[in-house]
Amino acid sequence: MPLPLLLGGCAALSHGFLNAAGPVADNQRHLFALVAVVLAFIAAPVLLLVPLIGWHYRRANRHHAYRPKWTFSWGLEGLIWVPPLLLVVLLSVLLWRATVRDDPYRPLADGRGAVARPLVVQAIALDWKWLFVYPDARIAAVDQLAIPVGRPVRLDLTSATVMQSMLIPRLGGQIYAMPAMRTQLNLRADHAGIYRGANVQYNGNGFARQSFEVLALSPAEYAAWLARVRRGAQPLDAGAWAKLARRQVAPAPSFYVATPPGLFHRVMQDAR
Amino acid sequence: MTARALYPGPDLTRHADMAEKDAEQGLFGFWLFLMSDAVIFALLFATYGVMLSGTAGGPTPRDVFELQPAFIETGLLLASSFTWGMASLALKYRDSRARLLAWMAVTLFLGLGFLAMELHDFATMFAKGAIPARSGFLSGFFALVPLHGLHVATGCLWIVVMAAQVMTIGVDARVKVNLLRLGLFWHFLDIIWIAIFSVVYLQGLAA
Amino acid sequence: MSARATETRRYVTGLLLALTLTGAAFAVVHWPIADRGTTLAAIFALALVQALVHFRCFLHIGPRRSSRDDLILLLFSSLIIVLMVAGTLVVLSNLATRMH
Amino acid sequence: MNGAPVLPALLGRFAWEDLPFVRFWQQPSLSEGIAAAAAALVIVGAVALVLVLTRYRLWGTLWRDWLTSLDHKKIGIMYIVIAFVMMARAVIEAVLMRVQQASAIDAPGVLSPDHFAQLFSTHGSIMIFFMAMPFITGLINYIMPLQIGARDMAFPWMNSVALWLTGGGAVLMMISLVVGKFSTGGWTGYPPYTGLAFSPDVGPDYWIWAVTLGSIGSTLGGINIACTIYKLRCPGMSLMRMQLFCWTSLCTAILMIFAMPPLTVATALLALDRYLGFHMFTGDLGGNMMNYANLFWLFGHPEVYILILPAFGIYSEVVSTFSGKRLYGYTSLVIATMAIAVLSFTVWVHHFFTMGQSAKLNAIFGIATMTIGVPTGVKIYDWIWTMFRGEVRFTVPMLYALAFMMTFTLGGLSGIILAIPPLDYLFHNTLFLVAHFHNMLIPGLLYGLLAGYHYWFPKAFGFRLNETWGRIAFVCWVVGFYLAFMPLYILGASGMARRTAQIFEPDFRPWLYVALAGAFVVLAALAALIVQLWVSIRDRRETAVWAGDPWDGRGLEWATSSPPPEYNFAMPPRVDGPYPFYDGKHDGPAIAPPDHYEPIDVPRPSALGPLIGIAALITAFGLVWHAWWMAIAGLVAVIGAVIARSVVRNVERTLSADAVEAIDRHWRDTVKATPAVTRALETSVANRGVSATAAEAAA
Ligand code: HEA
Ligand code: HEA
Ligand code: CUA
Ligand SMILES: [Cu+2]
Repeated sequence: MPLPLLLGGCAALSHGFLNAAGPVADNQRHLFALVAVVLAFIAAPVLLLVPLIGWHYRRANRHHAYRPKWTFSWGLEGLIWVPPLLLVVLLSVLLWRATVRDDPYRPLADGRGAVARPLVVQAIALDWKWLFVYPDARIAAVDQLAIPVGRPVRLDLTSATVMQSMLIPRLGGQIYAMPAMRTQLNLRADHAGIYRGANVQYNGNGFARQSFEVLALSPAEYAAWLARVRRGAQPLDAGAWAKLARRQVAPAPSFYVATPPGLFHRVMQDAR
Repeated sequence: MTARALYPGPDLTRHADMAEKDAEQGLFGFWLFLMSDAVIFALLFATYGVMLSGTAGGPTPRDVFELQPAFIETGLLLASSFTWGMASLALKYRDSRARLLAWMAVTLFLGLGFLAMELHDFATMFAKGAIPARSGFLSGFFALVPLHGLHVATGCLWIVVMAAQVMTIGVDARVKVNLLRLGLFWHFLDIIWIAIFSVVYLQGLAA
Repeated sequence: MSARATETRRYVTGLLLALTLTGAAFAVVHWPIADRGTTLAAIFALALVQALVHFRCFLHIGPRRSSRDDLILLLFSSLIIVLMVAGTLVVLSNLATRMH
Repeated sequence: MNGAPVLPALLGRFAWEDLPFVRFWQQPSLSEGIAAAAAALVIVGAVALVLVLTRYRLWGTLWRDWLTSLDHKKIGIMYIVIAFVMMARAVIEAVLMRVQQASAIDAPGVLSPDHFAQLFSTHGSIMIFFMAMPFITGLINYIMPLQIGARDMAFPWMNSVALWLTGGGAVLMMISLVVGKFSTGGWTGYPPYTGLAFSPDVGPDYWIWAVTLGSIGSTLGGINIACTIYKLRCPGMSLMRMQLFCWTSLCTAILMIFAMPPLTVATALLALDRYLGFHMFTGDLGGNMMNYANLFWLFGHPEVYILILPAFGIYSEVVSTFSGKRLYGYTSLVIATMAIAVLSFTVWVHHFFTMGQSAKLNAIFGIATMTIGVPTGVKIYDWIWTMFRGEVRFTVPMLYALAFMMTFTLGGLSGIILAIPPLDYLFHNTLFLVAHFHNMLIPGLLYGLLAGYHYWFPKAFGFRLNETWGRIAFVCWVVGFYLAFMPLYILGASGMARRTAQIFEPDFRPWLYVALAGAFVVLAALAALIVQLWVSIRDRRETAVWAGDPWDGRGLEWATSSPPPEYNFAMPPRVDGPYPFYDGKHDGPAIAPPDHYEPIDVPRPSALGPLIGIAALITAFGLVWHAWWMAIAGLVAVIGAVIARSVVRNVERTLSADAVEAIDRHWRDTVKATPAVTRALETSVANRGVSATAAEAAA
């Protein structure tokens, strides 16, 4: 393959979980590597045997045995049923552990492994944007999710419109957001940076443009971010909400203060 | 019972006009259809179960179901299954056409009675504001129970069509297979109804 | 006894059993004697038995060779139906509890 | 697109703006232009067809010999023609989507988002419901009765009804190009997006009714296939003596019978929501949209095995025939097939691991999913051991089988990755998933269909397909597939969502270009297939194989002329071993002439099948446009036709014993007079459909 393409490929992959920036994506990356190794062992026999046997037993080759009525051997039979079964058992053990460990509902520890009160952010899916409500700070941001590095974050998700799905590849996970319901996604960023998040469940014309940036900030920067939002933003009153609820793409991130307490629950209730 | 009574209802081997194999094939195909239909009902039951809690502040099962009509409807259907059984015996033992038609007529009558009562039930529910658009629970109900009613109505139409054929064509091989299929259909609807009165009405009203 | 009498008796038995079982099911709801859970269990058990009665007496399903194919088909269908219905209820109730 | 309705009493909610030409006129754009051109193409195609048929006075023949026919072989061919026509459209859409994604990097691209959404929805729906399903149903229809030594399907008339319901659904899909628009909800049609509140237009209604017609047709088809295999096997053909293709047909039929109902329930309930204001899947008033996903995948997962199992059957036939050897491990292949069929009902939750259920539940379904890998792997190894100690001939079908075994394994392993919930959280709804399923559907299903097409084409038409063009097409298929879909794994792992009309990440560009190139190579493959068909028809005299057995075949389908007479076998074959035809060729009379001939009853053509299809189409169209009188009229016609059929008595036509004898003797004489060829000359003009036995070949 030409070199530029290869480099281009690596550039593409750097936007995904292989370039993990948090513990969840990191777990997933390790799991992926492990599974890939196991699967390579499963693939290898087929990928080798098909061409080898096919070619060796070609009709033109006169130097091979021809046993047109040979149809069975217990030894081979054992070989094709038992090892794959054992491999599936092995993979099942891996799968069980990893699934329980990486349950999106499971709270995370902080960067040093200590139990920490997570930062709660409420994500409300709108057409075609995400509204992130910070209930403690009583602020909100559209299409921008700022989080402090090293502190666990708990996202509560619901939707004020159709079913959507949130994915932040470099931090991990994916979970649906549905009207009248609340799902959870626990994440943590371990490195400062800007990551891309998006809705990945098709929901209409603005779908391709419904992405948001995740700002993973140091605690000081995070405090500054909060202050900046508090200073410059408009209140999230009925008028602002009506504008947000329109089926439109948000051209750029926007910010709100004085979010009504219980907004998230009201959205859930209203949907019912 | 004779040793060669191979299929429910008529013993086909007695009749030179139809190979046992043809009937077996015709009926087995119909069984396959019934099983497919049974899956539809099963999923509607599961859906109903899921929707039970979605009353959305509207009427609950307790508010809209009544025990007595459900009981009478059950009685009508059970009786109709029995009368259809008598019809199939009349067919099997080649009783007079009149006798066969008479049992079919009784079955039809019971089926129509069931339908009338069920429609009346729905009308009562509508009058109480229990319409499908009111809540998920009522949607689940109206997706399930009227579908059974629709099947019964189809069965009634089928009885009429078959009665007309018995009168005009007589009981030839094709009419016979169709009557046998109709029998399977009718008895099968009974079994669905057992599930309906248990899962919908009795569960809804149990204290 | 003639073949016809035997068969007639089978329909009559079916009808009587069905009526009894239906009656019992409605009775435990009309005159409640137990708590809701027990009552529901009774209703569903009675319904299951009644379905079997219908299969045996009205639909003539049995282990005989001639209806063997039908019996196997029914058993397979029951397996699929149990899988689908139980699966639906388990999955959706699990989801419901996790979404408040 | 909300003009005022025209004649609402008659045309329901139709407005002029529902015609793409009008839209293009009002707001010219490239996207609308493409839509208008597509609509024009449908109309021109239909008109051209009518003109050609009229010009060459073919209406009568077409109607008498084909459309109304109840012959399983003709019905099979018509199914495949439907598949072919629909495929042409779905392929163009696939290439358009690739063009869009390659041209819309930080740019709007050639299509509007709405148009792109219609494309992936129609492409997916057509490929699954109106390309793959008719194709496999058609193949089964043609081949399976021959393989079990039957004269027709169990219910020939229902066969025709099933065909025409599928045809009606396909026509409805085509109509959606010309009037109104199609759904934008994908082939999965998830509410509440497809509900009334968010998609009030006709799109989802087209989807609902097209799919409903197709799925009713498939249910009937499944019943017919299963009943035929259960009840119509020729004397001595026990279940365990059937060709493997019959086993996979049986399992597929059972899956159709039990897996189509959940789809019917899902679409019917969605229709109740849309038409009668129910709250089954809405977000409000107690609706439960998660149940839709549940119901849809209760169907959707078994569906992918409905598609792949017959392909597995084809590979079994092809590998055994072209290795000149009995299948290795027949019994374990049968067990594996049944295991896959049953297990396929236990894994549907893996399509919505990310909905929020508990980790343990996900883990259970993940493990169940991986378990299917074991019987699938067994099958692949059984084919490998079938080649082992055989004499492999690299004909086109065999090449497809070899490419399949290797490429399908890769796709299967990506399936295993998706079955692991924490990894699925990353790949769900991304192009990684799209790569996985095309990796199963193209090298698995499509290569299988192509192998079957090359293998059985001479059976159905009496001449072989051109080998050279077949190889060219094969190379394009393999190269094109890898180019078009391997990049999608990478893009998916980089987090690119599926169903995206625009891309804002320049780093994705190179891969999108590679994928576009791949799509063009695949298009070249299709072109090569068309050239091949043309060349083969041109040269049909040199490659004629009326004698019947060009590949030294094993199953009973080769034990009659190619194409077979209307009644398949002059006398039902008697089977006394697992390989009656093949062993017969070698050790005794392959197909002994019957000692006497009997008259044969064949089903008479019936106009009611196509009429039911048309009436059902009218019902569906009326429902889409809320033209209630039309819907009711169509429905009444359907019911009337069914009743009418139950009254018809004269349903069969008898061929005299003499006529049967004349045809049969002519064929037997031809076989005797035709020189037998050895396998070395298989693809040369010498091959006239009689195979030299191994003994002769050695001499
Ligand atoms: C059988 C199924 C099938 C097949 C064959 C294909 C084939 C192809 N698909 Fe398909 N695709 C789907 C099923 C299929 N697809 C589904 C289900 C979806 C999801 C839709 C959704 O999102 O809801 C999808 C979505 C999908 C997307 C949208 C991805 C997204 O969400 O972003 C794209 C984008 O490029 C794509 C591309 C292609 C391409 C380039 C091919 C090419 O490989 C096409 C090439 C095919 C041919 C050239 C013809 C095939 C030949 C024959 C049939 C045999 C010929 C017969 C005779 C000669 C008799 N597909
Ligand atoms: C013909 C079609 C086909 C086939 C055969 C398969 C086969 C499999 N599929 Fe695929 N799948 C689809 C078509 C298909 N799939 C489609 C269309 C979708 C998406 C629809 C949509 O969303 O639009 C999908 C989606 C899909 C998902 C959902 C992903 C998501 O939405 O997030 C998952 C998850 O588990 C999955 C898994 C599997 C697995 C494990 C198999 C297995 O059956 C594979 C088994 C094969 C092997 C494993 C390889 C060979 C085996 C060996 C060499 C032996 C040794 C192996 C082991 C020991 C493991 N598939
Ligand atoms: Cu979705 Cu609860
Ligand atoms: Cu699946």
